[in-house]
Amino acid sequence: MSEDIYEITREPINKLGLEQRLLTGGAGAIVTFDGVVRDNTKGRRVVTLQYEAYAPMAVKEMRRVGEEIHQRWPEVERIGVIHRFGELKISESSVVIVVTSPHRRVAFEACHYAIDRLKQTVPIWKKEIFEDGEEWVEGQRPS
Amino acid sequence: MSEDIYEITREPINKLGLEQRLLTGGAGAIVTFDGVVRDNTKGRRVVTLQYEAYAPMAVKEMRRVGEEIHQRWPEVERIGVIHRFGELKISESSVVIVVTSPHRRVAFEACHYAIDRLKQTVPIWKKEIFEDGEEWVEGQRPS
Amino acid sequence: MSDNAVNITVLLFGACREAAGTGELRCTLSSPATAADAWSALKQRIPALAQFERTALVAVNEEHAGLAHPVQDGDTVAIFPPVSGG
Amino acid sequence: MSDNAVNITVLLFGACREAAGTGELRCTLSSPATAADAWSALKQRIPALAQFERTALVAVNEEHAGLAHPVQDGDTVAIFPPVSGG
Repeated sequence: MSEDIYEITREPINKLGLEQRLLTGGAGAIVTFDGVVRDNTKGRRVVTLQYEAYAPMAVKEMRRVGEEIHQRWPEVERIGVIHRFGELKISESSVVIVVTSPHRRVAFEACHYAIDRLKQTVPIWKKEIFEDGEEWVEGQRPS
Repeated sequence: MSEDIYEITREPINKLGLEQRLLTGGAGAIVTFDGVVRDNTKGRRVVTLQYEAYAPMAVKEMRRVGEEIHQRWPEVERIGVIHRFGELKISESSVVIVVTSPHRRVAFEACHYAIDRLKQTVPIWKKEIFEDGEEWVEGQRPS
Repeated sequence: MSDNAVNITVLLFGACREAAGTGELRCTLSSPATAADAWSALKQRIPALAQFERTALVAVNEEHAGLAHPVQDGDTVAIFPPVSGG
Repeated sequence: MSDNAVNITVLLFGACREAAGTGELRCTLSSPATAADAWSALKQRIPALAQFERTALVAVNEEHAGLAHPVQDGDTVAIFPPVSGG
């Protein structure tokens, strides 16, 4: 699966470019998850989000999630994951995940699985900057 | 839900533009389904796909699917559906569906539901042009 | 045009359009008329459409409809195979 | 440097980095050493990290690891809160 893409970047994510890099003639469905900065958390106004990454390990873990997906859904054609770090404004994309496959169901399932797993295993942390303070978002300790 | 988008077009679909038109500060997840022309059907080489639409009714039915979604998943922020018609080449997009919501699970479920329903109720037909012949794709008669 | 004449526009799509060699025609039925009557008149005029009798769907004025759906003067009746978009 | 010295690089991320006031430091343990030994040494040096003892995760050479995981000379040990990317 050497044509899959796993990247960490400080720059804005080129979503359309990622999709185009992954597109093959055998693909009939492209499902894309785009995580964007929401303007509030439980009603509290968010100003920016700061993302910090353990970059080399994050790329390894993203690749591992991709390997799990290819094993579990052999029909999947390509997977692309780009996670951004640094300071992000409202509506900017923090992570984009693209999955292509011949048919749609597998692409939906695999893409949803990818973001769920990424949030469990990929070493990236975010801090919410509110108008009146800041707070690290608490992740779940794996059980 | 007057900010939702439902369109039928002969032109290539502007996917990124659609997403941008739908993006609001309350969105934290954008899930996009992009149906593209596959280079084969059960191994038989496809040259192009011809899409025919009953355009005014198709837009009505797309809007109806959107209404069902807002009822079923009230958390959904925006829905956008653009279906193309005319002659499409391999890897061109025939339909793009975008769903935004504060959190990801609802966006995945609603987007998947949208394409499943669209394929049941929206009056659009496609014909596969093979190297050695052509064939209308048979839809399922609703039960 | 008699009092009980129901003039309708018939639209055909997909394989139905192709078999008929046209996508649009006018048709006159007697009142009261249903979608089934429109189908009957159409088959008489275009025998090639008979092959779709068991599978085709009907819409009256851009809404999915059953064969018993009433059809009134000025209505648009569309006849087409099960949809296959996406 | 004695024969049984285990020199490691410690990386800290997120709230751990912030509490420690640094993201990277060197540490020397005695062989044989585990991730738990790295944690002990670290807490002694930076008491502010003790608050993370029950929640923090450990990676050795960019792989998630348990506290019993052996640590060897030249290894990189990362300590961080549960991940919260996405």
